[in-house]
Amino acid sequence: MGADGTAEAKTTYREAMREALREALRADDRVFLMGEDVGRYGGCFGVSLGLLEEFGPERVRDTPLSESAFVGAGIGAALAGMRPIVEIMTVNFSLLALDQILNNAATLLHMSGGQLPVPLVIRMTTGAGRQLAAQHSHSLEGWYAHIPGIRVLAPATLEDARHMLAPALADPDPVLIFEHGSLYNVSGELLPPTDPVGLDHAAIRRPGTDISLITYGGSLPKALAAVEELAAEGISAEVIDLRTLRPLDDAAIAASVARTHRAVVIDEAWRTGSLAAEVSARIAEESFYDLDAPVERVCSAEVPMPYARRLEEAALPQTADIVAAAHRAVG
Amino acid sequence: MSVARHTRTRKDPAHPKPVMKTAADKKNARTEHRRELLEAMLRIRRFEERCVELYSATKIRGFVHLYIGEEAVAVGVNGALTPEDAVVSTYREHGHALARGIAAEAVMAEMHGRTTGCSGGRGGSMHLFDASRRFYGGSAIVAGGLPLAAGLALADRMRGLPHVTCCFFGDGAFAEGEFHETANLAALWGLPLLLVCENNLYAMGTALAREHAQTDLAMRAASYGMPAWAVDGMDVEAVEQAARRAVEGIRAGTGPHFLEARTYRFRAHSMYDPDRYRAKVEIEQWKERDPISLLTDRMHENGELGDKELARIEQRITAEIDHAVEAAEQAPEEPVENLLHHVTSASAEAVS
Amino acid sequence: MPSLGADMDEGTLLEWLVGPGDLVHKGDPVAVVETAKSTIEVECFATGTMTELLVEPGATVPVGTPLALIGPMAEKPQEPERAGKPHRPRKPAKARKPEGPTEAEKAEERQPVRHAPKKAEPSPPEPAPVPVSASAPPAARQPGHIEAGPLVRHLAEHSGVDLETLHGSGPGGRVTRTDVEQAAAARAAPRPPRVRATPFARRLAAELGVDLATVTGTGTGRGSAVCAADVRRAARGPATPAPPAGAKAVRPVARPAEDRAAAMRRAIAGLMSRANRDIPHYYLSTTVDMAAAMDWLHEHNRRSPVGERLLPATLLLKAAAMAAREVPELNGFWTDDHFTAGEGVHLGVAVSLRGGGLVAPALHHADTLALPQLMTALKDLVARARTGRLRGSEVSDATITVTNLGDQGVETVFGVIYPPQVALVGFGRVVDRPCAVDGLLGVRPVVTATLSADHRATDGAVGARYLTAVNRLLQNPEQL
Amino acid sequence: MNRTDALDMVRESISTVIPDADVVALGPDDAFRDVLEMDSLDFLSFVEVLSERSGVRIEDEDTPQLTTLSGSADFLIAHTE
Repeated sequence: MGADGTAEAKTTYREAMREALREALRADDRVFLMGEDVGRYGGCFGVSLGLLEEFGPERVRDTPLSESAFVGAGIGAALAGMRPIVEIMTVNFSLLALDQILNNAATLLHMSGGQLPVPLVIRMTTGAGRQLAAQHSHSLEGWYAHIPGIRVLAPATLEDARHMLAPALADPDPVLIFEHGSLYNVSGELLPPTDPVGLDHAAIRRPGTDISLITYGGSLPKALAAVEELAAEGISAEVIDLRTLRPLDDAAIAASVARTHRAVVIDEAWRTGSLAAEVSARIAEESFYDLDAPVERVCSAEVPMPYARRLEEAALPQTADIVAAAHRAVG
Repeated sequence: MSVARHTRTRKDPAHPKPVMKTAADKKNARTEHRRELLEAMLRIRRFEERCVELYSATKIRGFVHLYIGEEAVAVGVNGALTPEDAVVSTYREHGHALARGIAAEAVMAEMHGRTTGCSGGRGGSMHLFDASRRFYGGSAIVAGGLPLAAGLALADRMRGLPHVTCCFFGDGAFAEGEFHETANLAALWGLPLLLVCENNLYAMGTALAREHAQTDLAMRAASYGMPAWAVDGMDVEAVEQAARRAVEGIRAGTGPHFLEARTYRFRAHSMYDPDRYRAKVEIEQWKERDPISLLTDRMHENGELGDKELARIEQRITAEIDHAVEAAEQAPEEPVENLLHHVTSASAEAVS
Repeated sequence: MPSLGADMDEGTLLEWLVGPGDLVHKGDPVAVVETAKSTIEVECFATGTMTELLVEPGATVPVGTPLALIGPMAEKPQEPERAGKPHRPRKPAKARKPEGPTEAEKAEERQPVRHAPKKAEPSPPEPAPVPVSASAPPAARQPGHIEAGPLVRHLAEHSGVDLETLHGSGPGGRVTRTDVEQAAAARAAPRPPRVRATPFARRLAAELGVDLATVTGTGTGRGSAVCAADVRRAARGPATPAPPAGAKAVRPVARPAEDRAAAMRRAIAGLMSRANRDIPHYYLSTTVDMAAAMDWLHEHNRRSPVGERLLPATLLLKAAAMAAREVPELNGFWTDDHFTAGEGVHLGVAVSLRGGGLVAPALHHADTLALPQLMTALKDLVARARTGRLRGSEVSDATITVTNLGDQGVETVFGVIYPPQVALVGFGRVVDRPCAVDGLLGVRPVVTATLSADHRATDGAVGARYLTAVNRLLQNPEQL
Repeated sequence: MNRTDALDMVRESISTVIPDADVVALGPDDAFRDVLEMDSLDFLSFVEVLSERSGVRIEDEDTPQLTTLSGSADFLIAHTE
């Protein structure tokens, strides 16, 4: 039983996102869900299970395997006043629709001199860790966070999975939501949010004074695990969950580094040109006089993701890597 | 957009004529309509001829793709659409924009990069937009507009609105993946979409037979399960009649239709390409079926057009374009401080 | 030469399709031009008769160069084959070098024709060159001119001083002999090697008054750079042994703010006791009549808006800086038993931090700053000192320091020198004192100026010369 | 300008110059320059802010009247009749 007498509201990240979709479809008839196998199959990762039965084929639309066409159609429908949610099965297939996202969704408002906002939400699964090998294991959030004109979110907790969708739908501009594949089965208690969940700020998941562990999405659990190991050695580590990858919450990052004077950035993408590189550059620019050690980065090895389990684990950023980086920084 | 000062307020050619009682009335109505089609085509022709001069004198820059020779398609198709219908175009779009009713001044100002341009100076020749006329602009990515048009049609259909979305694209776009994905999706979902393929026989420098294994585009479009037929893209009345038939079919709910307008561009792909890929004699042959002279000859035969009246139309259009150029050259440029405007809807402040 | 593409700056005329005297209509192709990408037939935009071809086939000319002149249509329409004697084509202009229009062409430049095609009715006869010609390139600017006389230039050459790097201290920024001598002396001194330290450590060292050179760096991973813990340890004084590098030492537990103030107190104590122990101070003081200065100040403040008001302290600081320039022996450092003159007067200003603690960051080249500039620099420096945002250079390279305790009501202050400097100037409060003025009893505002100096570097006479200079400078405030 | 507004304006001006000053605890007759350890720079900024807010031009000669809250308030009231 919950402390306040209600039944323990245990739920999973997947169920939280499904509930968000159901709430959105109920609240506004301009909202509809479109994507491969979102209807009869119930979603490749089961997120939209049961929605077809509840809302019908007009508002939960299975699409042919034509990413460019149905993402472009989502953009067109948004231009015409609808509030579509387009699901791209994984970020790996989003490359087929990158032209529509970059050259249409992100750019129409500007090219039209402000006449054509595109109120569209695109959700896609991301990340590696399930031995899906090179073509199914990419982490390309950084590519999208490079594009002016769109907002990029990375819900890592149950609360964010449940409550980010509504403000995203209310945003007049395109919003991309990245859901890390390893998070769907995470379960826990989902309490109603105290104040409304915003999209502009990072969150301090664990306060600390000696070092800042800055991360997002699927890497958050590994960072929290690292905190326990470091605490045992007397190092008080702070964990910053970025939540929004564009725009980055510069103030939160700078405030944390001003407290701890050391930073490790954890990002599952490849190091070169990664989001971690951008965060590290901003720390060097904004908090140079607060740095008592070079900024450390823990990213994937620069290799197409191998299939063999031990190789994949070696390629991906792990808790041990985070602890080692923290040691290098704390000295 | 401010309408050119001293042009006669044009009756919007798109409105179908009320039912006429006597044969004479019917004849006058046809003459009046032909005069409107002629003026619309002449406006496009003269506008683009002026662009050639302005481009050579470095007054307008960037890429400019001319529509001279294909005017009948834009004017004919637009005759079948209502102001509530939506239009998606390509980078060769001056004709589509002017036929849709966007003022010559707004288009000229846009090509001069001024704030009074129809895209505020941000889009240029390849990205003309007018939300009030549901003109969802040019796209510089070949076939980039096709999925967009499917989405517009989907939205109208989901909201039970009887509107049609018309998407212009070329024979080059017909070879892009996005065309095939969109055609299938539109047919699958029965979307109210009019696909108008302006087949001008060349994808930039590649002749039709060197880009398509099967060059009968209409036949190939039909294979997606939608009515599809070809029409003489040089005859504005034939195009209008075909477009009307397609649009009536779409509004009756029979799903997307495909029109292959066989037409030809008299000038290079863009401002000054070597044009070595086609023979001079071929251009001359097609010029003999110039869409404007086809219509004027037909009107002369029926005594519907005197030289004096033609001169008056020419004079009125020249004045309209002179004014458009003059206004564009005097219009203000956007201050640099506004650089980051319109990046996001709330981008009064710069969002990193 | 029309622009035939987005990326075209010049074109080569291959051949003319028409000759002088030929009738041309708008849109007719008149020439063939070759660009980087292609050969293109160029059409003309005017109807009339070709009067003169300005560019010869084979010539490459930039976009915009007039190619030919088109005169008006002949009055009566000419039958195609005119009987009269063939019109002798005048020799077209000789081939031009590719760069820019020549003088001849400029002379021929005409009013560019209005672009809109001529109205149907015949326009007044005037030749119509087709495109508008490009404008002439701007003249290159004169290299920077340095105000310095021949003697000074000669001296600079001999002592290897680059005049460009000097701030002229003379009127109008003119470089004087002393500027060069000071620069030469400073250049001779070996620069202390730069200490490898983290930015935060460098900032902390400044705040705690720890000299980085004296700190052994346990450092972080790569290379033994001095880190914050090392600086805190140094500030605590030699009592606590530095933990051996890499050993599993107990981690420094972060300290609340009070601890930080205590650490700063200890650091200042360490610094001051070292200064007292090592530096043989001598002290001088004098009373300065401030009447002229205060009158000038009140008049200035009355005339200027509130934001640009000056404080008495501004005048005192400027006088101290200008005097330091006049007496360079007091403006520098005592290191390894010899004096090194400072490169310019970097006036350290003692700033008390709220809640205790003191730091003396430098106003660079204070002697050259006009009073309003000095005032703004002072405000900025004090504000940044109190928020811990000082730059490393401001903290480390003051050449002489001034402490002004007038605010706290003290009349005379004998301070302790900040090593390795060799002098500290002190000003008390400006007070009204009875004194003899031209033999009569009068009341005048006065301030007590003091000097603490390092007897190893200078002796009393030099100190006295400095204070009299300060006094003299304050008597004509308008020259400060 | 009535007395309470004048007092508030003086307190606000002090707190803009020294954000973490405990202005509320200041008695009307405390010499706030000493209590808050304001040096001449702080005091000049205080004069600047006060004259900006009140629109009253404050000369060097007037500054002796601005040592306490009530003194400053009296000065403002006198100069805004």
